Amino acid sequence: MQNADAIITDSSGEPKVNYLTNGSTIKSWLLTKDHKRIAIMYLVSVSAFFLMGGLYAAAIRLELLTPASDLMESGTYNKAFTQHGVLMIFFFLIPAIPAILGNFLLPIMIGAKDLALPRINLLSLYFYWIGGGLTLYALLQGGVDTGWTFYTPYSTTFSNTFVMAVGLGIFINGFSSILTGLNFIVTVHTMRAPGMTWFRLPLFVWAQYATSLVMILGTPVIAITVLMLAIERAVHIGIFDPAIGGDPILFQHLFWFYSHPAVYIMILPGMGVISELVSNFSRKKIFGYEFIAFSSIAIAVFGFLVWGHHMFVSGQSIYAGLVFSFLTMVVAVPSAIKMFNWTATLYKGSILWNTPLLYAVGFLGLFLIGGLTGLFLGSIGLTVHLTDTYFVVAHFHYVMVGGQVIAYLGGLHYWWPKMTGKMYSEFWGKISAMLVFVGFNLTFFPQFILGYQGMPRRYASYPEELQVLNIFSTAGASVLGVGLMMPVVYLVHSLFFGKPAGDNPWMLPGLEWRTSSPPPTENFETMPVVTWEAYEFGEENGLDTEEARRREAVSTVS
Amino acid sequence: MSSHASDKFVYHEPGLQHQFEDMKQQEESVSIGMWMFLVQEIMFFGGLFTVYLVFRSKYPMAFAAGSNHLDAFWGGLNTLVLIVSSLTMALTVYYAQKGNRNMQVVLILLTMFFGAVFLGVKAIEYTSKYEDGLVPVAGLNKKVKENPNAEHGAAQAKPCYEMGHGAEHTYINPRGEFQWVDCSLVKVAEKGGFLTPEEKIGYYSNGDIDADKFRDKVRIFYWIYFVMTGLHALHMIVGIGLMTWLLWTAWKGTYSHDYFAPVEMSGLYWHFVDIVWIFLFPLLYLLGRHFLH
Amino acid sequence: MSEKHIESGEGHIAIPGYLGVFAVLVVGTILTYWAATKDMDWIFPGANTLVALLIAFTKMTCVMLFFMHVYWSPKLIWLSAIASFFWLAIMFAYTMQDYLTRSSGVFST
Amino acid sequence: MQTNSWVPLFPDQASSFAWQVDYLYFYLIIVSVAFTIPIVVAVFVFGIKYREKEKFATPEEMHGSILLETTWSIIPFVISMTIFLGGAIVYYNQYRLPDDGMEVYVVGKQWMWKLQHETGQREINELHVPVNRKVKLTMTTEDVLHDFSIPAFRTKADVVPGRYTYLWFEATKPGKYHLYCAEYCGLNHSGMGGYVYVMEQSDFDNWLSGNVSGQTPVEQGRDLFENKLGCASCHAGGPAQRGAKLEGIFNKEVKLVGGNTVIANEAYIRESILNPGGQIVEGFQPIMPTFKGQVTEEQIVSLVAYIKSLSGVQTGTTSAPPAANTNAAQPARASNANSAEQ
Repeated sequence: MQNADAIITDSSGEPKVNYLTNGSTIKSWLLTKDHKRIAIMYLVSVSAFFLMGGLYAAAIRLELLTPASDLMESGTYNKAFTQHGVLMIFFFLIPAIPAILGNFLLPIMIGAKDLALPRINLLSLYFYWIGGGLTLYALLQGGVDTGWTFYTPYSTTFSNTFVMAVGLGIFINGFSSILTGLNFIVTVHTMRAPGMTWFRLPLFVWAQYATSLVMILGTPVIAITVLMLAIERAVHIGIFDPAIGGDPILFQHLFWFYSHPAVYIMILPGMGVISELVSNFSRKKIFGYEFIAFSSIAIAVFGFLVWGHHMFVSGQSIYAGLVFSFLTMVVAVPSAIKMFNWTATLYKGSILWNTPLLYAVGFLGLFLIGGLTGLFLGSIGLTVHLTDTYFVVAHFHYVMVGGQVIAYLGGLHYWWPKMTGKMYSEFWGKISAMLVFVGFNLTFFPQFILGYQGMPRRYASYPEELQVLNIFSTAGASVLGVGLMMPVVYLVHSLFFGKPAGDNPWMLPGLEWRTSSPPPTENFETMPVVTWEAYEFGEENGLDTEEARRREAVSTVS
Repeated sequence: MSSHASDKFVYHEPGLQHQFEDMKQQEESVSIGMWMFLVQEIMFFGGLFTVYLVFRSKYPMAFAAGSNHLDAFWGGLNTLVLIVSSLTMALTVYYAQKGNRNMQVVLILLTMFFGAVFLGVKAIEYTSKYEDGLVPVAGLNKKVKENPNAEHGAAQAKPCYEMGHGAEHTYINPRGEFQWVDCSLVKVAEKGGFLTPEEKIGYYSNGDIDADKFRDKVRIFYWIYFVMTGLHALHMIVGIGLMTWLLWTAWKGTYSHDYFAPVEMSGLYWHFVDIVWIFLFPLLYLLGRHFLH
Repeated sequence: MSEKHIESGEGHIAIPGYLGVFAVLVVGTILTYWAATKDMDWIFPGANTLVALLIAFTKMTCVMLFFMHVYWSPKLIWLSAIASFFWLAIMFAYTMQDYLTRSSGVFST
Repeated sequence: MQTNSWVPLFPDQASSFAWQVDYLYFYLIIVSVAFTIPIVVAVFVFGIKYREKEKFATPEEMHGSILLETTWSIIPFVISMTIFLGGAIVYYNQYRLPDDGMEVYVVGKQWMWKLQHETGQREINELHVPVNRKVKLTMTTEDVLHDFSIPAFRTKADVVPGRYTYLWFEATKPGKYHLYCAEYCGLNHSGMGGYVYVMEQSDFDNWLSGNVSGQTPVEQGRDLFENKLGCASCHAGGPAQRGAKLEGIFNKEVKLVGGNTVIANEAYIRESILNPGGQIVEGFQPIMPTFKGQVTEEQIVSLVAYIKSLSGVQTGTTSAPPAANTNAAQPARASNANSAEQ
């Protein structure tokens, strides 16, 4: 039974067998059922896709430095932004936090030995690889130019690019996402350690649970939709082609039925990470635990009711437009609650300004702007003007990059010591966090103004009078690029040269900090019994802060 | 889960996987996992049902015409076959709980048999669609090069609303294209005054029924028919695969009162496939039947 | 766990119960076919479809409750069964509300 | 006219409901600032005031406050409802089509806008409208989705194949405004656009009656080729070229698909404009749309003259430089070479 004195484990003993050292053959990785190894394999593959998507982003920004389409001709540009979107959304944003951090931490956080269905978990990784491989194959063959939305009838009839291969890649990758969601739901229901009640779950777990609901209920619809798209492209029956009786609007409905909730797949896990960071680095219980937990579920449910706001200008009736606009406004409320609660959590805390918290504070600022500009786009009178302009581009980058990517980076730094047993460089971490924040704002804030000017998105060339803002944007993108590359360097560096992190470097109460770093294959040596609420600090909950302070003093002196 | 005494030595029960503490937890996990999978399946088919809904509301007459040509006898028979197989499946679970090996084996064999009958009937239906030129993909229909019954140019001679659909193969179809000449239902609907404006746009050109335009809409119905029943048949095939595995394990006497989760889970899957068909049958086979009277 | 555990075997209906459900399903199938051949459009357009769907829903409920043992299952299973249909309903309803209002309203004048 | 400030912040306000959209925008900016500043200030004040003073301290616990949290659930809800209402009102004004509008028909195709006035006047990638008059657009497309967007009028609408969509505006300020295609439509999406010319009524009448511009045929032809008909988007050379190269072909032999050759004389050029599918040059796809009914015979004459000039053949007295790549924006003119069809 886990108890207080087991928390600070003896660091002088010889290295214990952990999940990384438990078998080193290729087979022991490829056929592993260990959620932590699967998470590490996800980490490597997802990072590779992120890098590729980032290169496309760099190409896009360079092209937009000048009004004419001179760096790339428009066909190449169209492929660049499409592939940027496809890679980033389906192969980075959706799996990033759930499949890497969630996979690694969710079982540990609830005190389980593994996910409930480890073989399904491995299967989902293979689906991800197959789907990703198929997409990469299409990209190498010549790419795809439909935009990540695959709007018909352009994608079914008019495009001469590899729509089918990419569509099938997304179809298969969809099952990766579904199986991960399924696994998380089952795990949260059945695998909680004794004493780990629903309202003792870390908020990260709540967020993952809400995300999983969306994955289960939404992803199958996109799967069948891209399957129909592929069939339509192969044999051309005409379900999406109006020339022979089909309906392009139908595709948009099916597509957005998934893809709007998918936006919440891309932000809810980030919110979960931020809840962890804000609470843990203020060393204080989060303000209004229940409100935050339920607002995650509320966002997941309401997220399914608002997809029509992507189709405001598609000839929708005023009735449908107003209904969707109204519901969109309602979704804003749970996000606002989270925002206020995070801020209130900082009040009277003991705030440790380290890299993860810098990212978390960056998230608060960027997500605030991203969320508020969502109101601009939900307000139907205004959005007629803003639809399909750079305002939209800026808005969703503020949410996706400013939200999910920053939260992901914050989470990665936060749990890096746990995952690898090594401490990253705090100095370089802070520098990169600040570079990302500054570079990001410089990149995307000008795009709000560009959008209100009316600059349409997906344009390879644009009117000359808009160049100044685009130059700002490209300049910012290069800063952002540097900021995002730095963690790759110093995190990898820390693997070999970083100092050992210890089991609980920050003296935090979560279950993941009560096992060794890196954790053993079955996560805990004995089954933990939870007797404390989430985010409860203090010695009565097994945090021997006196001892930790003594150690800290010794290590700083020596 | 709070009931587990974690410091107790856990003996290894048969079929217990390493991540679980006991069988109860494992069964619970597997059961919830299966249900989540079914939820996922429902949404997966749901996308197709949405397509069905939208097009049926746009082109009800084309759907009715296409549906009337499906063979409701075979469809109905298949419904009954699936219901019987559902019963045998339910009984399999019942006897697995009782640990009765022989009854399990017999009932699984029966379930597989009825599943196979279902697929056989499906094959008969698909073949007749192939021969009638109703596969919505050009080139995948029977190529009718010469037809003794065909009056050459018959399709041009009579307006389409006086034709019955080519039961006597009164057409020549050398490239195996989708064939549809009968639009009599549109005439009926026109006379009855319940043709929607959208349908009129869909079926008419120059103020009169256009056989080609109508054919495109019927083809959409047949697309939906083939994709939905095809996906359903695919699920049946997977189900029969599951049954084969189940048969093998049941033969070995794996299942007892304490451990029957695999039987129960396969049963859930089988019943789900049955439920999909319960909806497909009226929606595809029967939707226009009442116009015939 | 807060949910009650799935009962193993004993709580379920016995063979006569299964046969009873089976009988309902067979009758339902025949009824569907019979109802489809009767023109009910005089009640209101689409009455046939409504009747067919009502019968199908009844059959589905029987299969789910008894063959799939939902009746004896924990609340979570009930919830997931209901939720999936609720989500389907969302998809149908919101798609159709767009389609049904699209061509009418202010624009049709 | 576009504002000429160094960093343009707002597009021109040139339609009757542009100010409503702008006011809504300002309102939302105020709301955003009102939310952002307190939160940012709070985060920084808390961050500095309560920064870690003692390692691993355990601050006093705080569980949350139902009253506070309910308050900050209700306030955003109320504010979001005001935003919704504001948006609804603005949208309602935009959405209701006028009964007395001047009708213009719009057909989108890859990658040009074809417009036709009630009077029969046709235009490509340009729209001339009178000031202070309601204009109602009835739109559809021949191929994929497009979106007819005029930022200065704060309005746009998708153009959906197989359906008609509608748009209306009332321009309030004479000038020349950008017209974009805002829904991604393939290769030359960013080239699919042009200008809306808002003119005084008298100028508009003048334009409608089709004043001759006084240009030479080659100049007219180049104008048509580069701007009005959008030929240059496919035929202007460069790596993006999808249509046959036209420089230097005049009176030369051209190899056609199928192996035949033909002399590229006037008749062939005319035939290729009106019936492009008939004689396709080897190595190209039959993607060129027909211009039958969209160009008048006069315009064809001008086009042929221009294409001849690309091969150095002089027509008449003009000497047009064969500069196919000059993309100088057209000066705003109240009249052009587009003669009225009678």
